[in-house]
Amino acid sequence: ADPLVAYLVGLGDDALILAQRLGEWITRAPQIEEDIALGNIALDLLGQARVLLSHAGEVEGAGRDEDALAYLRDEREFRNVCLVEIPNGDFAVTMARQLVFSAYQYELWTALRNSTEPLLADLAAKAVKEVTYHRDHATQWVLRLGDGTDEGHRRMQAGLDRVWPYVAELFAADDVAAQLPGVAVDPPSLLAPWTAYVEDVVARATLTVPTPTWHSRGGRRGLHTEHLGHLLPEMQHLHRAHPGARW
Amino acid sequence: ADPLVAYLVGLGDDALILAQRLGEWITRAPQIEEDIALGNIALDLLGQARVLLSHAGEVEGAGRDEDALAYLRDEREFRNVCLVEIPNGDFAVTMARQLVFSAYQYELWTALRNSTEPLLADLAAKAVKEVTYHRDHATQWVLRLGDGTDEGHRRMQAGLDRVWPYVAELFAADDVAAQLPGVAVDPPSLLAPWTAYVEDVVARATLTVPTPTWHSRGGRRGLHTEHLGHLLPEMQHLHRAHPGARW
Amino acid sequence: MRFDRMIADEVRIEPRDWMPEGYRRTLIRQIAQHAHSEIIGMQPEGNWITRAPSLRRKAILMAKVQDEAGHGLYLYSAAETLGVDREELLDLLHQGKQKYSSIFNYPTLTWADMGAIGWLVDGAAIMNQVPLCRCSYGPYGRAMVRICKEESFHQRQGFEILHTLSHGTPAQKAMAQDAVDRFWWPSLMMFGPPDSASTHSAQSTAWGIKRFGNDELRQRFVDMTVPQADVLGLRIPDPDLRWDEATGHYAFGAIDWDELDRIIRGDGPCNAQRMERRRTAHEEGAWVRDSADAYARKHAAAATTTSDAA
Amino acid sequence: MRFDRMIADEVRIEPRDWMPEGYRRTLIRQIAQHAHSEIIGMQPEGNWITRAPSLRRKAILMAKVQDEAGHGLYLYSAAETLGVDREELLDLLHQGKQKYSSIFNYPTLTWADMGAIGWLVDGAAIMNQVPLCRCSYGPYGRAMVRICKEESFHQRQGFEILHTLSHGTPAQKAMAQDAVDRFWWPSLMMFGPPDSASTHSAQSTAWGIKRFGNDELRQRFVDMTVPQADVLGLRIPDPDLRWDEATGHYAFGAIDWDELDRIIRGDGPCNAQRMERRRTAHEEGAWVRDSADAYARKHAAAATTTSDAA
Repeated sequence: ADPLVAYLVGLGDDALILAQRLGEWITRAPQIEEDIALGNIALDLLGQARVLLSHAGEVEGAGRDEDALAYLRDEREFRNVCLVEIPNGDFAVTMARQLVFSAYQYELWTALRNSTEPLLADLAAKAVKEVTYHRDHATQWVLRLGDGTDEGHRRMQAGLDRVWPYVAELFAADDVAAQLPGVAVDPPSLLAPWTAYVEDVVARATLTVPTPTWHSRGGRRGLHTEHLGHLLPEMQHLHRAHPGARW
Repeated sequence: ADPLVAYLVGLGDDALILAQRLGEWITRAPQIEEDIALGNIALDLLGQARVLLSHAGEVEGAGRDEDALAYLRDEREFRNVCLVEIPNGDFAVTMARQLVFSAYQYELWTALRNSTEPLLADLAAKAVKEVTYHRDHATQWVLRLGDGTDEGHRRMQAGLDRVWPYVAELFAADDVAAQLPGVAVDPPSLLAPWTAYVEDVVARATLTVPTPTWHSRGGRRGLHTEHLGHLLPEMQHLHRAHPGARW
Repeated sequence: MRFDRMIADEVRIEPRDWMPEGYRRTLIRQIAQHAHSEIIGMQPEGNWITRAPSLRRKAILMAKVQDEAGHGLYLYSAAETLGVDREELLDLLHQGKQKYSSIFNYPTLTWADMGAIGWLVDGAAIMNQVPLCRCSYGPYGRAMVRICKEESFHQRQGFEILHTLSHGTPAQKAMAQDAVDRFWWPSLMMFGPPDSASTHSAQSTAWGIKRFGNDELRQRFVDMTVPQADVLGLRIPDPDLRWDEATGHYAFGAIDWDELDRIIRGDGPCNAQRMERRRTAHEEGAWVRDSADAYARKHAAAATTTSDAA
Repeated sequence: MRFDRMIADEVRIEPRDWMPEGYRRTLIRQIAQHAHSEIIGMQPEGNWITRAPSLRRKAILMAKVQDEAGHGLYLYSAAETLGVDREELLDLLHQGKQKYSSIFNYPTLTWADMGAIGWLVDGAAIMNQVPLCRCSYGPYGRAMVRICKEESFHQRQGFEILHTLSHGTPAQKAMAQDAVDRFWWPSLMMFGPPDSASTHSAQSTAWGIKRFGNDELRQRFVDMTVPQADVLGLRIPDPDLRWDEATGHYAFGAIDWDELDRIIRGDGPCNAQRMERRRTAHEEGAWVRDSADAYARKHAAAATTTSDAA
């Protein structure tokens, strides 16, 4: 398989699956402003996913468009990291996941502005702006929840604890990226700046960086949590129920 | 459309969808005995559904078997009453739903033992025994929860309140049944014995029969709650993802 | 009296202007109901975000539901200029003491309902709302200008969804027809009871809040919509519908007002569900809002301390 | 000493018989771990009940998961004959103080995993359990007889699922192969560490609890399973696997014991999830159990009062 296709699909699936999870929040958020904010972030991610998956399909040259890739692959063919597929939990879990992921994407897209692959560089220029907002949004909430009430503090710490086992996978060395020097970013290289940013936020929020006893692994190789297998039927059902239809 | 097919599909869908809901409990029940009991009830209902849908397919004569009917119909083609599709909620909501439905099925199958349609009469003879156990199981739990602790009482009453708006639909006059004298049971005729049984249980459980301000309607005409549209993708996804495959 | 002259001269009333208490109360009730309708109205469409059949449609739908949340916020802000705050209004909604549009108590059973809601429900809403852009109360009128612009965009999107479906596979076309069959009559009910049975209307008209009668707007909606149904190739589910040369309007069948009454009384298919979702979101979010408030207080205090020290 | 003579004579020890404290403790630990494995083992398969691809398979799967719950109950009962109760054992499980089989910390990612679990996991379990039917402790041995009968039924069902898939569409066959690729090595680990590294074994063997070494059982499992893979038309994911004429056994590659250690330490893909589900079910069910207890006490008291009055 073409490593560029695999790389684009991996990044695209991250964005797609997290957009799907954030979409579940709409009409359930703690205040109307957050229905809007989470919707905005979901829309940005969905936009990134569409560019990445469309381009993956073009590079692949097998006639698959963004919808074929999003709707007609099975669980084992998805290449997202496990982080994005875990259930929303309460607002603190979602904000912990947002902090981890948006700070990761911030470093990723910042680095990809220099990608030799023009599409990635172009997308990165736009995505950095989006993700700067996402990261700020998550940061503000982690601060408000961590350094607000006792209950907020307790729940926010529990949120970090819930999400932290999925962090290491984001920065694991990746065969696919290794085959694309200049095009892709080496995930371990993002760890130091990510850690600096996130640890500062966690400290300011009067919270503790968790030290999990286990770590997710394997999302990029199609080895997911059991949660993805419940997310995909909902996402794909209607599309698959009408083979070949246009929408 | 053949009213016998519609009648069989309606009863079959009731059993199928409730079996699906009860299957969601397995590994989540309040004690292991209940994982087993809810599994037993789900298995009985699934067995009824398979007989009813298989026979519906045969009478229809269009080559649809039980799986074609269960997996390849869309939401608007399902003919179950809305009661069976509402989410499980807590154990009290599920037991309230079980009391309502099993007491209804008890009267239904008791009456259908005299159906002039041999398959219905045969199935009824077996199903009455099953549903006698289902009804007893639900009854015991409504008593234990209603007349146990204060929290049990409060939750059991809330369970009844949650479920009661879906009761009237079970006993609404039904065009399809009306076209099948001798074969089908007239739903309103089941109301009096159902009420006598259920009101006695509710009273013994020190609970109050709710008087809901709204009522579900239309399941037999394919007008469902929004919940069914989330249940079906999960149930049907794998089957539909592999068109024509054998399992 | 200055207020009456302003109304007569069609000069807009602004928050600082004196206004009769009845005018204020009527506006609060109407704007709040309108805001609540936007917020509750997010649910029937929100129900399909996770299941939209293409990524493009998913993005459009998500943006639309977000717009509705935004409309809710503009409208709560407009109401706040009349001296109530959003929390108060939300509490009234959650306690069932203020209403929202009954149309949102119908379930969205298929994807085509996204089309029917856009085309018919948003279409009817626009018909009701365009005259409100000239409402005598400034903040409400200005909010409506912005909202109407977005709504007509939504209506086109809904039309386009149905158009694609009705020109798609037979199953898609049947899905589109079914959605129109279910949403047609409820859309006509959105204009409210016949003028003969409508309360409040005369005073609202005198105050420059209401500009047209319910029946007149309903007729305009029918006249606008029927030719669009032809373009879509979909049938309006009314055997009595016909063009009336004499009046220059479409004549249509009798509306089942009992159904509307039943739903207003709370006996609609989704009343309980819609309210439960709203209340649950609000209650489960209480700790989040509380923590944000505590943080703001803490850091405002810290800022004060810092500036005192400086 | 009577106990030692009974063990030597292969006479079963029964609950009323005297037994050394170490024997009792070893049995409690082993039976509890076995019971916990049945209960946690419901989860990976329970995960597919709502998604089974045919109604027949759904019924079979539901019945199987139910059997596992039943096995858990027999085994807790067997443990109770040794003077602990089920609540105590469940508490130890929930606190992470007693273990369950590590195999259940792998996720079930496709339907074919239902086949691989039946064929490989239940197959390995049976290989481990058949000797336990002759265990020196009567209640455990008798529970195992019943369990093994049902397990071999489950194993055949698993084989049949894979057989259907591997003779189905190319996508189904690929799904079956993928499941075998993922479950093969973990199944070999189910026999425990190599005898050279195994603790407890000598004493358990002396006590008539353990009858065969881990390596011997593992070899038997490989020898039994490889020809079945041929019948299935599926490949065992071991490049070193070959028939060894000299030994009359299949030789197989090195097992990644680090992976097993990691999972035992808690760093498996589903350890946290399995424990969370179990704890949540237990905690969320507490009010149900409490209410049932309160009801039972109330009505026992009522019955006593009535019979006193009589």
